[in-house]
Amino acid sequence: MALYLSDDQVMLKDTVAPFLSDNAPVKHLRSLRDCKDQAGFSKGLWKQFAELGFTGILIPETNGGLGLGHVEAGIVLEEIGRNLTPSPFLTTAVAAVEALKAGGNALQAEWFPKILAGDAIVALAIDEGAKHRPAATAMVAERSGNGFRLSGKKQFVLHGHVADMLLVAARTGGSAGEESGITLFAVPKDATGMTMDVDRLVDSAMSARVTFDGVQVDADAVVGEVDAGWGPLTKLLDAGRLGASAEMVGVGSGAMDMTIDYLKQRRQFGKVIGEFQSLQHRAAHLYGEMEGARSIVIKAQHLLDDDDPRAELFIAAAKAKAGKSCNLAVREGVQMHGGIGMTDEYDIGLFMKRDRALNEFFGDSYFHADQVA
Amino acid sequence: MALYLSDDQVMLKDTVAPFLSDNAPVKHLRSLRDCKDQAGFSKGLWKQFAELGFTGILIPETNGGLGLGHVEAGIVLEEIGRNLTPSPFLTTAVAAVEALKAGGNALQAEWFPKILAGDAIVALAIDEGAKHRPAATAMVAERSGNGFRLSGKKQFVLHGHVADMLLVAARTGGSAGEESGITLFAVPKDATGMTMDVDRLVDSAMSARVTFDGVQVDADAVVGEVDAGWGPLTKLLDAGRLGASAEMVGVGSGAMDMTIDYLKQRRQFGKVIGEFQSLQHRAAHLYGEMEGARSIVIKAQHLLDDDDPRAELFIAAAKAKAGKSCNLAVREGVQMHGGIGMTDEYDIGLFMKRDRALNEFFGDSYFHADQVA
Amino acid sequence: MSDLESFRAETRAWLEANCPPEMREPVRDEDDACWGGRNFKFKNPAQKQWLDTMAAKGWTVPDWPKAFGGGGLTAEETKALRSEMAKLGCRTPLMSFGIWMLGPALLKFGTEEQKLHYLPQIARGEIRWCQGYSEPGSGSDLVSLQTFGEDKGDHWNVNGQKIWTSYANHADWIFCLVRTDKTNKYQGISFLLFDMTTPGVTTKPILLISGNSPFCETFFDNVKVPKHQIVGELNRGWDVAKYLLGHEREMISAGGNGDGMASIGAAFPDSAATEPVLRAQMAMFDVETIVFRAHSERFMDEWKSGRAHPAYSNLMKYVGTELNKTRHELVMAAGGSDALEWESRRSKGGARPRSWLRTKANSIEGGTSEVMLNVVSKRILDMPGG
Amino acid sequence: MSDLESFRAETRAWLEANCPPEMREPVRDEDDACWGGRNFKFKNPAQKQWLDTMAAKGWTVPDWPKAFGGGGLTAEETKALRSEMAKLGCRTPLMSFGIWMLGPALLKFGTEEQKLHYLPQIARGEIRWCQGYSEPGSGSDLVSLQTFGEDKGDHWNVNGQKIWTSYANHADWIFCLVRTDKTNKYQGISFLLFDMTTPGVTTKPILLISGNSPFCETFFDNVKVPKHQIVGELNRGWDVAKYLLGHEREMISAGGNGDGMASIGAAFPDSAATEPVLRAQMAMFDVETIVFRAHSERFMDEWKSGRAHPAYSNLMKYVGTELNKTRHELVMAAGGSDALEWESRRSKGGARPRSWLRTKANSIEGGTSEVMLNVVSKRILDMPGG
Repeated sequence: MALYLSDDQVMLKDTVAPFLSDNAPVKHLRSLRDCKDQAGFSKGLWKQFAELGFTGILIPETNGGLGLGHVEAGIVLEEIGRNLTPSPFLTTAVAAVEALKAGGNALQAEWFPKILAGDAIVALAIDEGAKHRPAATAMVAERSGNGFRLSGKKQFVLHGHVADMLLVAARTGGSAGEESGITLFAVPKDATGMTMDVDRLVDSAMSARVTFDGVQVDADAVVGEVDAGWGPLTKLLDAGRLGASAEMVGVGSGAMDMTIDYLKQRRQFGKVIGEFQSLQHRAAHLYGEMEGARSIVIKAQHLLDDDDPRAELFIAAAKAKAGKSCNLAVREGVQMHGGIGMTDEYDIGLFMKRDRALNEFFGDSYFHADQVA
Repeated sequence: MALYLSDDQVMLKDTVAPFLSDNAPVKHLRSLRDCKDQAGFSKGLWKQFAELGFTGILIPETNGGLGLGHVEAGIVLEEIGRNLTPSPFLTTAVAAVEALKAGGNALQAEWFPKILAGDAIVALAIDEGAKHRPAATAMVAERSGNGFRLSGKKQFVLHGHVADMLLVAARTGGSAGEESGITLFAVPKDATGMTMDVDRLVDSAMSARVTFDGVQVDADAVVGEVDAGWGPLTKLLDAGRLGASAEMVGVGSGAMDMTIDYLKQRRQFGKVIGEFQSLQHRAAHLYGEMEGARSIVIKAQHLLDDDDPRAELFIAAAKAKAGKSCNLAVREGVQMHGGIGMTDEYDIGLFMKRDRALNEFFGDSYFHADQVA
Repeated sequence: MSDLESFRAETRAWLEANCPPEMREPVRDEDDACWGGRNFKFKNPAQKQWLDTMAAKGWTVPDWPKAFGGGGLTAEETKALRSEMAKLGCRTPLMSFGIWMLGPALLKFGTEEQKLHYLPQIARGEIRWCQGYSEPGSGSDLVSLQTFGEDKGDHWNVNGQKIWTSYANHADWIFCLVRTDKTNKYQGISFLLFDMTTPGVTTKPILLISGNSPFCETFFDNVKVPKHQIVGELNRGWDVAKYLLGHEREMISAGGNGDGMASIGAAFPDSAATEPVLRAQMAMFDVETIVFRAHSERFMDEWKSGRAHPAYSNLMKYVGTELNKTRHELVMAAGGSDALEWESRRSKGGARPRSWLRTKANSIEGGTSEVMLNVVSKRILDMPGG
Repeated sequence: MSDLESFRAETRAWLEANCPPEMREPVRDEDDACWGGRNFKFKNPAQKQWLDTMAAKGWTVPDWPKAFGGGGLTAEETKALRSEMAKLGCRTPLMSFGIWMLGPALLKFGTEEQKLHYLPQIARGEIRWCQGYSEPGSGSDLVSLQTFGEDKGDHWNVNGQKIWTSYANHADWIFCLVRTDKTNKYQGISFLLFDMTTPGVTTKPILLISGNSPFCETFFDNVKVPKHQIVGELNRGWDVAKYLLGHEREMISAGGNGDGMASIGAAFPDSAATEPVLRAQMAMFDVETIVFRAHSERFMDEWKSGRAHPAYSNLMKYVGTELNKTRHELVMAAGGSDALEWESRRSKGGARPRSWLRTKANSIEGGTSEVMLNVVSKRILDMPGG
């Protein structure tokens, strides 16, 4: 399949782009931040996402969803990125949905309708340290009665404090560093023994550190099979990493476009600064880096949609490259804006903050380069 | 001590620089190469080095040398680099002399006079694989009679085929990867069982792969103590690495100066190409990189001369930085020269070739960054 | 089975039957390839047989019209042919600036008569062409060229000097930019064709830092070029050249083959295992390799469907050539002192360092990286000014 | 024992006896430091005591002449004092744009009367100064500034707007570039001093991306500035400003303290151990850190002995600020998701990300990296043109 959007996909983009730029542009983020909103995103907007069908993009048609793929999810995410829209779309409608697709019918029957309706937020409790290392999962899930008792700590749980369910990776066997022995659990928000330490992050999203103190869950909370959680976890991570990459294409493109516009307007030394060749070359180089990111992301989306065995390699390359390119875009963006780029009043700094969080989410460029090698 | 040349050092530079630019400029390298000279350097020039006292710079005054330090050795090496002069100065008068200073009186009495007189070339047989990893020395020296029998292979032995003596690292104890158990040997050229496979390298220097097939040496061939060769070997490597760094400062500066001159002359699009801001910024950045290299090299020279415990760290930083900066200088040099930079007729390509060899000699930038971390 | 699938199956069977085993071995270097031309010395009978067999089917230029010696294949069929050839390891039967550069120019700007005359000679590998663009004073600023053709009624009298003429010493004919009007910079250049044996043409190979001489200086001393040997209109040769430069960049940018895409670390496991910082650099480069492959694929898909920006090939040329230079820097580092050897048999005569040095020209020939960035900035990003 | 050695020993003893323990703890951030001035609120009695004790010895400005409130120390003694303070961890008693910027300008360009009036106030931390240079339309192109002082006989009537005035909302006085001749671009600017409480002066803090507001917009609406409050000659303020910019860059480039030089990998052992590619990046950065320390030392040695190129501080400013930005990018990566927290107590209110964002201004304030590269290219490398 050719590496550009099909006519149907262009139509979707033509729906998503104006919807987000009208309803959730950067000033939407600002207003949530400035009123110290405690959810970290707009639940009303999330409901609109559901009404427009966005939350069901990856849910199979047999479950009432649109049964579309990662190219389509990526279209939404790129526009989320471009507008810096705070949204649980990536965790809930992309990563969690893919994990649940690899889970059992009961979990799907419980959660897909809620996600479709915009009535559920799902958070991901994977990381246990400052850096993303899912295979190093050490959190313990010991058998207890009909189910399991979970004990341990998770961090960087985005939207955790408002989530209706948490997908939690824990160890039922093996030892830290091994892929086997991990089990993925769907833990409802009202499970007892779970405490949350919530903070606003640099990009104004809300994130929780979650302590599990003997949290009891039933056996039917297991996503997929016991000890074989690496399967659904991989689905979750593939979708999450690629989705974050698509969002970074949006963040980086937004920052780049804004910066190039600025270069065409700002005058110093008697001319528009975009006439300076060194800035022209840096802008052209940046464009090339962003185009590379865009290319690997759509290629990886096609491979993942085709269930191609190369998908994992290409997703790692996509996350590494999108992270690197988007980071360059925001750094060049702030520098080329000069002094005003440092002010809160201008948007470019907000792009830099979002880039940092997205680069870190699901593993940074260094982590993914290491996977590729 | 201030990080610039003292008056005496300036005087030395004022002797060395015109001597080399008159007697061994780049065309000297060309003529040796084009007549397929098999030594790889001019023995006459080496004799002149001795007459001018250069070969005795690091030899103590009590041994008839000048008893100077690494700043002075570096002055000679920088000019060697700037002129791309083929010379055994670095291996013989710098690295070997420092190893011998840590050896016994007998070896010093044998070799210092010959080095002073320009009558001896010393080669270094350290590397056993394609990459420099001295601690990984696996070559075996087993006790035999009054001495040792050496068996194994060495490569990247510069000037090995015309050397009067080889300094050879071999293992009398411990195992590959350990610093202890290595012994450094001074093996004379006529030792039996030594075969050489000689090739010209990319920079036109001649280098040997040496096979030791039970080469018998006496006990007095040991430099320093048995099993404790890491000591003199470290002296050798410190001096060699820092000397190669100083030479790269010369290579990089020569390439940079030549390139900046070219930018001021070449016209395209109706102006001198040095007027293009992107080239100006790249040239200024390069200048900064070369200045950084120059700074860390002189700092490390001072520390080594002062026997400061930080010397090893700073030498690693110097080799890493000089390698990186010099490499940038030759890459930018060829690119900014455009098409003619690709021709053998212009000198810039010869600087690129020498840079490659020097970067690899005594460990590349990556190796040394790893040491610093 | 669709038409394309049957075509693919038939092609595979035909290739298996007709491609000699020697022509399924990788090409070692440019000298090992088949370049054709009047004076070409085939390396072995298989090389000649493969050229003739393929030329007879029109498959040296599969997508050219049959009337001009081509195979008349559709874009999809051509792609299928190439992919089947790649799978079997079949060599390209003919390397040729005639195919890559002059052919496309003639197909777009040539007269019917010129097409019928020149194109079949190219397709059969009978005439080897070289390109006369750059001059010593006109590199990136090509349009300042000075080689002059004086109007002598039925011919031009050409005087001047070209540089970087690839294999001019082996070429039979040259396509050449010649100034035919000194008063008009852009619209004063014509695109002329002439025989390299014409009196007054001399060539002098340029020795490169790699030790090879793929390029020449070429001198024209009162060279007579008949008036019908012009492509396009008089004084509009710059249009032809611009078209070809775009075509060339497109070709270069599409040129990433599977071989160049392998992980460097995988190729040098010892260095990767013992040098953690070098391994990390290789890892980050491997990412770029995979990205560039995807980028090229996307570009070709967009280009073929008319979606790509007309100047996009300049970006691909920039990215691809810079990447290739970096690749070879890392290969040299991973190769360590083994990769410094210049003449030994072990090193195949210094194949690795010579290839490394060769890549340094990538970002100069066919438009420097600096010119590419200028073009991307002005034409794609619409940046202002000079 | 040499004179310098005895001075060093006496100084150490004096510091040990006189520097309060609270003043030997590291300064947490700019708000934790002592800035002095009319309205300054000391964080604790020790801070005031330390300022007063040091000021009494003239050691807030050890190398200024005693007549102007300084310590009258030689360059070597000043260096010895600083190094003894560093060894004991003594805080700088007074942070001050008066000391760093106005002072050097007055010492070079001020009248004797001005020196006697203003310098002791600065040395004692009585008056806090701010700098009025940049304007919204005049950043890198500073000389295009528009703030105008109309000649009214005994005073100028100043109108206009400044931006990036550091802590203008806390400052008592401002040194300010004001256009006094609209017909001459370079020689039409004067360097004026005035009280921030003068009617017509208003300030508005600028909220930065770090969440802090160290800078203001500052507005002048018919501000009366007496004629004697000018430094240097009328219309020659650009000379003063240029001198100060050079001085500022020298200061910035000499500013690498020991703390900023630590290995990043050593500070984040977990990330270094588990992330090989990140560790490699940190390793290569650690090399640059050591190099920059040596580079700064060499620059200062050359500068003090008159060997450095007069424009060299521009290079140091470029290299040092770019390096610091890279350092903080790596610190953020090494810190992982811990370093994303913006408000929590655990993160000290997001100290790490806020510091990271703050560094982004390093390569903009005091001359952008682009301007530094222009200057290095033109003045040191003698490159031609515009």
